[in-house]
Amino acid sequence: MSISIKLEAFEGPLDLLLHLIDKNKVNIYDIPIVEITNQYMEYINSMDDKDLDMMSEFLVMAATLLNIKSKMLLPKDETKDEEEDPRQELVERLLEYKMFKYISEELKDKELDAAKVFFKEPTIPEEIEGYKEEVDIDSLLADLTLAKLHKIFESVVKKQTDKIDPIRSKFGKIEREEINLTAKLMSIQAYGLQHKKFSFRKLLETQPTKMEVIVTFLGVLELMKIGQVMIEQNNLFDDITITFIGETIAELDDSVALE
Amino acid sequence: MEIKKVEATIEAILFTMGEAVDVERIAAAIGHDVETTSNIIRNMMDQYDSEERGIQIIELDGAFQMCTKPDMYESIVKITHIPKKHVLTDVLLETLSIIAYKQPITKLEIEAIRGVKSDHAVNKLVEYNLVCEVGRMDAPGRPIIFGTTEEFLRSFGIQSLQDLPVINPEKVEDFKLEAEEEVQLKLDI
Amino acid sequence: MEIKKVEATIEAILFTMGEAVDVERIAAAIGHDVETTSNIIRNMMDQYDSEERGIQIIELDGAFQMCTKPDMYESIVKITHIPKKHVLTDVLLETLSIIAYKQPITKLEIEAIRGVKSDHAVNKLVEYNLVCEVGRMDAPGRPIIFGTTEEFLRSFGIQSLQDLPVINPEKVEDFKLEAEEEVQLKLDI
Repeated sequence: MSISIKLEAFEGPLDLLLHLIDKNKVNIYDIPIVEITNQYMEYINSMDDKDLDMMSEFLVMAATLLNIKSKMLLPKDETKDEEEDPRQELVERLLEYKMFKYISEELKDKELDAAKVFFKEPTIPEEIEGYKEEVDIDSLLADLTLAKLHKIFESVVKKQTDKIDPIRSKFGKIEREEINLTAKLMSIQAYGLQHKKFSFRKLLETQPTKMEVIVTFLGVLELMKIGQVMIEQNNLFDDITITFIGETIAELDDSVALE
Repeated sequence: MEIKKVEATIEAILFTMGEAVDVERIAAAIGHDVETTSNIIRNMMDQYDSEERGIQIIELDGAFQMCTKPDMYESIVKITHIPKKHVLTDVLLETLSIIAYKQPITKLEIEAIRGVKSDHAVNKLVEYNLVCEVGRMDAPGRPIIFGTTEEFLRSFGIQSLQDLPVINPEKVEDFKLEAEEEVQLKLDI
Repeated sequence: MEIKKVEATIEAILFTMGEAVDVERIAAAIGHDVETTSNIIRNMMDQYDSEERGIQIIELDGAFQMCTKPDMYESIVKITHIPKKHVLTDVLLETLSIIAYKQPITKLEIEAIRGVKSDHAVNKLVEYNLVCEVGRMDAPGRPIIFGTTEEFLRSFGIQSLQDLPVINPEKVEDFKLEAEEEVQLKLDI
């Protein structure tokens, strides 16, 4: 089957899947998984692989389809009374997505109508506006104590240390390489070249996500191994001081680092 | 105060303030309780509707605002230049409808429904003030939860979230029937 | 256009414009000549006067403007004095705690900690006079740096920022350990 539509036209894997179902004139409830999977893979192969981020989302969906396909090919487990149709979950997701696409069309119409009314800027006479009551801080802060404020800040600090990994936790086993180790290695070295001696803790604190913290950690290990940095720690759990001892930034790639 | 006078006062207040005014504030200003005030204003809304007026009062989640009637649009654009508001792409609309119907909702949950990363879309909606942070979820990582704003209600002509368009149940039924028929057909062949 | 419809249109135009609108412009918009238009509007003025309305139309040297009636003044003064409901939402509290503990801090730094745009929250805190600009950072773009206000200290009954409760160092250590353990887990896989 030839593919005429550009992949970029699709918002995401569900969008593409809906399109394929539509094109094959089949109903969502009765997706011919094998056929659709083949067409889906064809699309992915034709994908411009520059955008890895987007590609990975499509691949997760392709894997889901293949998973369903393989489950359907396996003989039924006789010991179980009722086995759920492996397509069930996918159908539910698709229906939900389709529903929201439909709703967004409704909203679009509503917006068109609502855009036809005009509002007026406030015209409170100047002399009155001068009276405008200030916000009463005391009543605003009535329920707030320093201890509470402190607790809130602590939870903010905590949150930074254990940010959960977005998206991935929802998608089975296929994980995306979200952070590029090579780039991280370069940036740590660039930072090291500039600062010579720096705090390991500080370095981790500047990482916005847990994944970045992990990759940074791996990066430091790798740089130690190849002798670009030296680390020292005086006591257990003390901060670790990293000293950059390399002359220049070493060119590295993932394969080296992941060994 | 007799009722006509109260209505006149409310008209003057809504005209002057321009923005949406909480019913509690109006009630305090006219010296009636909130329920009576709501009833008076709703009655005024009917009057504005039935009489051929150019302006109307709309309700937004417990607040009231004065604006022109939609059929005045053509005449008004003739007289003044109306700055173009942001255009909502399909992606934004889709994300917005998920937030509207599923709120309060986290970015992760939005992404689970859409199947794609939605940071950009959510940020844009926040920037357009159609969506805002409403707090943090009590879950690992304490993710931010999002909800729609008053501006959302205004931009879509919706009184309150109860007023969101519902999916026609017949439509859903149609889908199901079609499916069953098709399955049947396949079996027959 | 029948007369009722013309009147409605004029009402909508005057409402939207807010300011005085030249009769010529109104005439052009409704498709009548200037004299007829003036007559229609003067007739409307009488209607607004005789009916008990809160708004009126006034004539100003060949232009017309919509405004409230003079006897509405007291009520309008009253409503502007009724404070809006202000609440410190979770979003505001979180932002305030970050500013209190990390000050002086830029908006960008706040956003880096919170992981989301925080303009709205910072603006609100400034409006509530809990937070203020304390200067500019000596960095590209000279970003504004924020700190808490004296009002903030006063309302908590503390003398200076040194009196803020300190973050328990053990607790921070716990967080770090947790993070390290999790890293270890990943490495073991």
